[in-house]
Amino acid sequence: MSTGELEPIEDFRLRARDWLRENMPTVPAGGARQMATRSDEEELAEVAEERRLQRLLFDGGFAGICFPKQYGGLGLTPAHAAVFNEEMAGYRYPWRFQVPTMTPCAAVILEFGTHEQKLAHIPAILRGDELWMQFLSEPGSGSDLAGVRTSAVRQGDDWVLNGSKIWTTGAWWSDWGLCLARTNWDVPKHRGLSVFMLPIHQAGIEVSRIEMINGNREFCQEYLTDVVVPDSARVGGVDDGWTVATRWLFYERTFHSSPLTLHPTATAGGQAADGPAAGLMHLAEAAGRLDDPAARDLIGEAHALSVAMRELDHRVHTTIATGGASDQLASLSRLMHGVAAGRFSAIGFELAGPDAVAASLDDETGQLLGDQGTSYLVRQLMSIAGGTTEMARNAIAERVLGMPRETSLDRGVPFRDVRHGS
Amino acid sequence: MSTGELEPIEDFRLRARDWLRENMPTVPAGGARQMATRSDEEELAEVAEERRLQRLLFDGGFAGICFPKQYGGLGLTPAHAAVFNEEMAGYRYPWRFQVPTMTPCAAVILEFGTHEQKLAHIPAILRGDELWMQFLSEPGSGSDLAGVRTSAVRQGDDWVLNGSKIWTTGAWWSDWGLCLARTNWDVPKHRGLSVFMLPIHQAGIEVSRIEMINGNREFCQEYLTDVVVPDSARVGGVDDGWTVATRWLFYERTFHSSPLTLHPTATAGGQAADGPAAGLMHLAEAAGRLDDPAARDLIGEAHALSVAMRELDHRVHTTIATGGASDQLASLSRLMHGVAAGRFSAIGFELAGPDAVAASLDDETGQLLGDQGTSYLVRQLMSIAGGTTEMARNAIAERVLGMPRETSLDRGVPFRDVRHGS
Amino acid sequence: MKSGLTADEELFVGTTRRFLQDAVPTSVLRELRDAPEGYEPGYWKTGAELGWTSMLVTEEHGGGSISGNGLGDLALVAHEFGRAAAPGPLLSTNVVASALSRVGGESATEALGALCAGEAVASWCWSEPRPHSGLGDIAAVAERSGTGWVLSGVKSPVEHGAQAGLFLVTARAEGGLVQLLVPATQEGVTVTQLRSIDVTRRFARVAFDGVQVPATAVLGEPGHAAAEAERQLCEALVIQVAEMAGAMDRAFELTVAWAADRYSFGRPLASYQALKHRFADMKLWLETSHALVDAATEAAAGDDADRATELASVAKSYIGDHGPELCQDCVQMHGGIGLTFEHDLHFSLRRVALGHALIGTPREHRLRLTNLLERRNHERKATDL
Amino acid sequence: MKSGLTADEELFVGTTRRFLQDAVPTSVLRELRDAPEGYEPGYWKTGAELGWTSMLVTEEHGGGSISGNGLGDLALVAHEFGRAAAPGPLLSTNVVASALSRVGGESATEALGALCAGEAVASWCWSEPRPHSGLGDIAAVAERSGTGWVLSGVKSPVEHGAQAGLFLVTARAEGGLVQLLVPATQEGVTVTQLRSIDVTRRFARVAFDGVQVPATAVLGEPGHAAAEAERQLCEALVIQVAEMAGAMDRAFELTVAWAADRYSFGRPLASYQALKHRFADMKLWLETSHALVDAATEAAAGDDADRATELASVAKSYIGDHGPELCQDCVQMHGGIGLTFEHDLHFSLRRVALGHALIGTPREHRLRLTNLLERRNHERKATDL
Repeated sequence: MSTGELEPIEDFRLRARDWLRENMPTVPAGGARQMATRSDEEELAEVAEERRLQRLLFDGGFAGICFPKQYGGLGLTPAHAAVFNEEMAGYRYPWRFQVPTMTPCAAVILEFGTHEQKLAHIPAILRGDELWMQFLSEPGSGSDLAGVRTSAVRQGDDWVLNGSKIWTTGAWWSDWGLCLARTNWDVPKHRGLSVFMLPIHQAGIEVSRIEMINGNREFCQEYLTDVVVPDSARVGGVDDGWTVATRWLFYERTFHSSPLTLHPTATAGGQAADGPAAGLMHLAEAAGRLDDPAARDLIGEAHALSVAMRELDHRVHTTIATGGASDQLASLSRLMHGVAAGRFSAIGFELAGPDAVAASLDDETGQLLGDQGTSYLVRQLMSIAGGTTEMARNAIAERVLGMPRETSLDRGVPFRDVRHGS
Repeated sequence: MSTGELEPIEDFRLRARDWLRENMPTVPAGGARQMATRSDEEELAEVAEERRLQRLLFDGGFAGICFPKQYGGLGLTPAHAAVFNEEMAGYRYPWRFQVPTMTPCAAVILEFGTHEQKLAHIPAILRGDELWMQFLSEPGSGSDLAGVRTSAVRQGDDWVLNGSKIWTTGAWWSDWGLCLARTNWDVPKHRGLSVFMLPIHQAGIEVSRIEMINGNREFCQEYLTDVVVPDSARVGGVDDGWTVATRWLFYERTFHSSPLTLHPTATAGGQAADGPAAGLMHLAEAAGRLDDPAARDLIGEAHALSVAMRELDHRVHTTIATGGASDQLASLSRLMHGVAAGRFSAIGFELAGPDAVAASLDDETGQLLGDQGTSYLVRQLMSIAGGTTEMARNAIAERVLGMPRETSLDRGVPFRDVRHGS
Repeated sequence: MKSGLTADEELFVGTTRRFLQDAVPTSVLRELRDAPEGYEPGYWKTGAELGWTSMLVTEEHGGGSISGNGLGDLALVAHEFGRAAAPGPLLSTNVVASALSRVGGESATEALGALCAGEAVASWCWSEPRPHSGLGDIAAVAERSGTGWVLSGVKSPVEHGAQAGLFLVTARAEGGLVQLLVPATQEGVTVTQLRSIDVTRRFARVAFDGVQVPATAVLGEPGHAAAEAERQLCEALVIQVAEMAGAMDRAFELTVAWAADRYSFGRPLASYQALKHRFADMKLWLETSHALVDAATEAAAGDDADRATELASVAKSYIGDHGPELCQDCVQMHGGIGLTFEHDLHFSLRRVALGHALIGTPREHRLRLTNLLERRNHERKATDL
Repeated sequence: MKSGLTADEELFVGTTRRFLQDAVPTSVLRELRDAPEGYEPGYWKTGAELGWTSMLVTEEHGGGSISGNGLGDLALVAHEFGRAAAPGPLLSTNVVASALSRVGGESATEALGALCAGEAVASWCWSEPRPHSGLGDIAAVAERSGTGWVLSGVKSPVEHGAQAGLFLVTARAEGGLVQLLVPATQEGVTVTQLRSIDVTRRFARVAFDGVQVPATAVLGEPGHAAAEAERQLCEALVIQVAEMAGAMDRAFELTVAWAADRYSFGRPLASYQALKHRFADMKLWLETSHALVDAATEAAAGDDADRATELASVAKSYIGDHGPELCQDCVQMHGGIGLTFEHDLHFSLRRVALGHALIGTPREHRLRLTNLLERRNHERKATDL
């Protein structure tokens, strides 16, 4: 497709601006409070609303800006996506559809799927009909993603899957899973994997909710018992799943700068334009500490860190996009997000003081301060989920700086002979 | 020796108190400023004065409190040494004689030396006649102390040494060196070492001064060329030097709680009774920041850290002394001292602000503030000298917590075949 | 934990640990999360029989301890409480019982009996709500009224405030601080439960609105309670830091075991040097914390009030910072599983996070240390002149 | 260093780097440590020919830059200065030249000619001695006297104050700030050399004691110099952080190479995971620092003064903290050799330590950011009403 056919960026911007103003609901003033816990009813209602919003975008001709036209997208450029994100500021959007549905799941299907597979799923995703989840991590594998033990055994034109997956956000309200499974136990671990697509709600898949220490029950664990998947739902070659997974993980690491996802650049009334610092300043005020120089120091630190994160992301994205470095550079962003999120959480906890741990619930201020304690309990979440910061540090040292790789005692060993602890 | 023969602790204290009052010079009010650089003349004058002070202690019957009587010591207990340290508060003392002369050098000789070797050196040390240095580290060996490449070749009743040693403090004004050398290249590294005593000032030893980045020129490097040492100066068995070195390193790690050394518990007028915090408070005042809550926070932190260090040392010392843990626990103290010293330096630098890096030299305040910048340049010194904090962390993980040891590619390999970089 | 326990102390620690393991294993703690008191009725009474409530009480008031060093023994119990994340008003009841026994006079005997028997709970009302700190900015006011006193002010967070029958309240009066004993049933007392991040520890806000008490409710000399309050603060801090060190101990133990058992890329986690070095740092923080608990305990039991304050603040500032860091790093080493309610690690994390923020944050204690050093400096200079 | 350089920019960087390697290799820097100016006479003039002094000067004043983005090009030079720990009044001369070119009017042409040619050095007199901060607590005072002005106050540290022929001094006047150009020869000016921890950068304290200058010495509108001063501050910070990032770059490069070459226990240092993870952290700090230099440079060259202030302070606070940490960790990785004067590492360490402390510490910049955010909040609320 030549660029000559594309709608000029600024025309697109104005058209988007008009359409959004007429069609899209706005974020309520003050922004939506990020709650650690919602009731299941609230959650399901939100999911339904997001399906509606995604359908609204699709019907309005604004879904899948960088997705190919033949699969229901607009076939436009990342620059178009960027202006749409700018115009989206202040509007609600279907955030549950972004990660992992648009990326990495749809991104993987676009890269590795057959024409039929894309036709079957990409338009459905863009219409808001399919929410996808990653069936990737397993209870026993931790950082060693290639060490999956969920097995897929060939039976004629089908595969039969058995095993367990974990850390799937909201599997209980999602539709499809992208699943990494072991199809060969007699070769080293990276060479015996394959990727499958499967509906989540079917006999043979039991979805169990995990309670996190902040009360959140979004994460799930799935138990797969004799789940039958047709070979036509396999993405990529048999035993060649690591090739798919490598890109899958890249898409996951870079979700925050993916042109396939919406990520409005600011929210209503500029409330969050100053990043976490704005919220922390409000917090310090609530805690009666806005005049305390120590509190002001922490707020300034949070702001500097959030800008630093944004500028690093920009640099990493640009460098990779212009071919200046390998995909592995994205591990820098991953590490930064983990480190920064932990620091923001610690700063919030510090600012809230005693009210963070023994909170008065009869006023909003008390709840806000108390939320800092609850959030602090899961401070490490962003340094664990989506690959630990330890793995990111390994990748930076080995793949970016070229330092010697860690000894892997499973390298070159048939997977069935690898030791995996008690 | 039964404890019944020993002088009661409090009698000893009173006797020491009287003697000190009549004989020992006191620390000038305000304490001696720790200078990064002295002229060589000043340095030599101080060394001479310390030899005199050591002789004074010896003649007064107070040198070598825990050294055996037969070698010129008092044969008393660590409890006696402790009260002497308390009574020493405010008096000058020969600090250059403490480390490495009293420990680890004299401690090693006491543990491994022959009766003749002890007779030859221990009384001389206690009299102030012999200052000792450690010929241990080498330019190419870094943390791998057993990887020494200084060779000792047997020739009849003698050994001929060739190689280079580094990081000997003040070798240029010292008398004797305790030297770890390789006597066998055909066995793995730990099994081919031996320990020798040798006079520093002799033909064949060239002592070269090293300039540090703070201007200090205390550290030396020695080049040994065909240095002849009689076999009677060998400490411990041939090729069994690592047995000696293991204890040597233990004595080094634990010098701060050794009963063989003097370490007055406070200085004159209680000036330093509050540890580094007192100096930092003076500094903050000089910088005009004593009312700044951020400065006060840092001062409090320094004080807490210095007390924490003291209490940890006490716990480690007591636990080892009562058999509650192996010597390896001392690595905790070593790590703490490195971490804490670095933090004190950083805090001083922070308190001094711009004056730390661009200092006015025409007043004492300016010099004090400027010294913080100079000190900051060598902030890592205490995390490197005497074994890096990285080695301490290895030891804690492997020897204290029993975690798997790091892969050593030199284990079990004849030393001459070990790779040692470019 | 203190190094070099005597045989008696070891036996005592062992008994306490086994009792807590049996009575409040983590499965029971999970069930107690919605229990208003945080524990079953019989639990506290049994604990009282084991001596939990009477160690700081003199023998004439029916108290006593194994070793004769009540605070030392109590610190051992608090350490076990931290390890087990055990519920119950250990800190508040003991601090109040100690004060009653020391300065309560004859009228205290009855109250002490119920506290020591585990039949009543008392709360130490010291901290005040924001923007006041946990370190002694007292805004509550007590005024003489006839032969008695009238108390007004708000205390928060008050440990087990909703369960307590008796409050020991510090307030400002003419001439200085005053401490009053206020029954929970007194008119004008309003107790509001707070949400605690700990699973079983409970806190409340207690408001005193013109509460009238008789002159016999005053503890010690009105207007001269500062030294006594400081002593209570030091005891409270000792109990708090001992609990925190116990919680760190348990989290570290769990994580060392996990690192040995868990394999990644065919190797145990414990074989990865980057993790080993972090374990080494954690071990340093842990041992230093133990050492500081011991030192603070010893100092608080001694006669040198200045030293007690110093070591309590050193311990709190160090452990308050390193306790949470250690537990968070333990979570990180565990990965996702360490963030689940089903895993035991969060019990430690909650307890140290709570301890970090209450009775003065680490920063507040650092500032207190600097004030103390400055005062010493001035005193020295005054002496030198 | 900026990512995605154009071919012209790459050529320019390459030329600059080679010139500095030839002219001031570290062996020469060691020899220059006692040189009063910190460099050889011809060096600065040659640098001026390479464009070092004229990039922020308009073409009509004889300036210009390769890319047309003068500050961007200057940041590239500053980065190379940092890598080489190069001597010379890069920051001070450029900030003054920029101001002269922008608001100096016709009378500035002559002074600019000498500055651009490298024949004269100018100093930017902004920071004041303790207890004033480097961030704009201006105590120096200028008062009208007849047709001219009288200036009194002390500026310190002033970069190359002892070498400068001309001072650009910010002072308080009626109605606001005023900026004055003061020749070093003027009566009442006293210059005292300071001791710098850098080997070749030079600083002085400059005292102005009732110094009289004519009305033509005023830059811009008297009493309204705040915006111009803020612009100078942003440019100064860009040059400073670019230098610091260059110094970090060089230290990191040296240390990565060392870790590959140095063997311990038969293995290269770079194979130890504990060190690898620290290298990963350092790489993160380094790349983030580069990114922030770019962002601050772009913002300072633009029209949005608020954004320029924000990004300059973000860059300074981040790089001011992480630059020294990175260099100290590089020293640690080297072991003892990294602490010797003979090794090259300390040149980087000195430069970042200097940059940490001057023109506002990281903490001062964090506080400035919070002030800025607060002001934005107020403005937004005012707009919303």
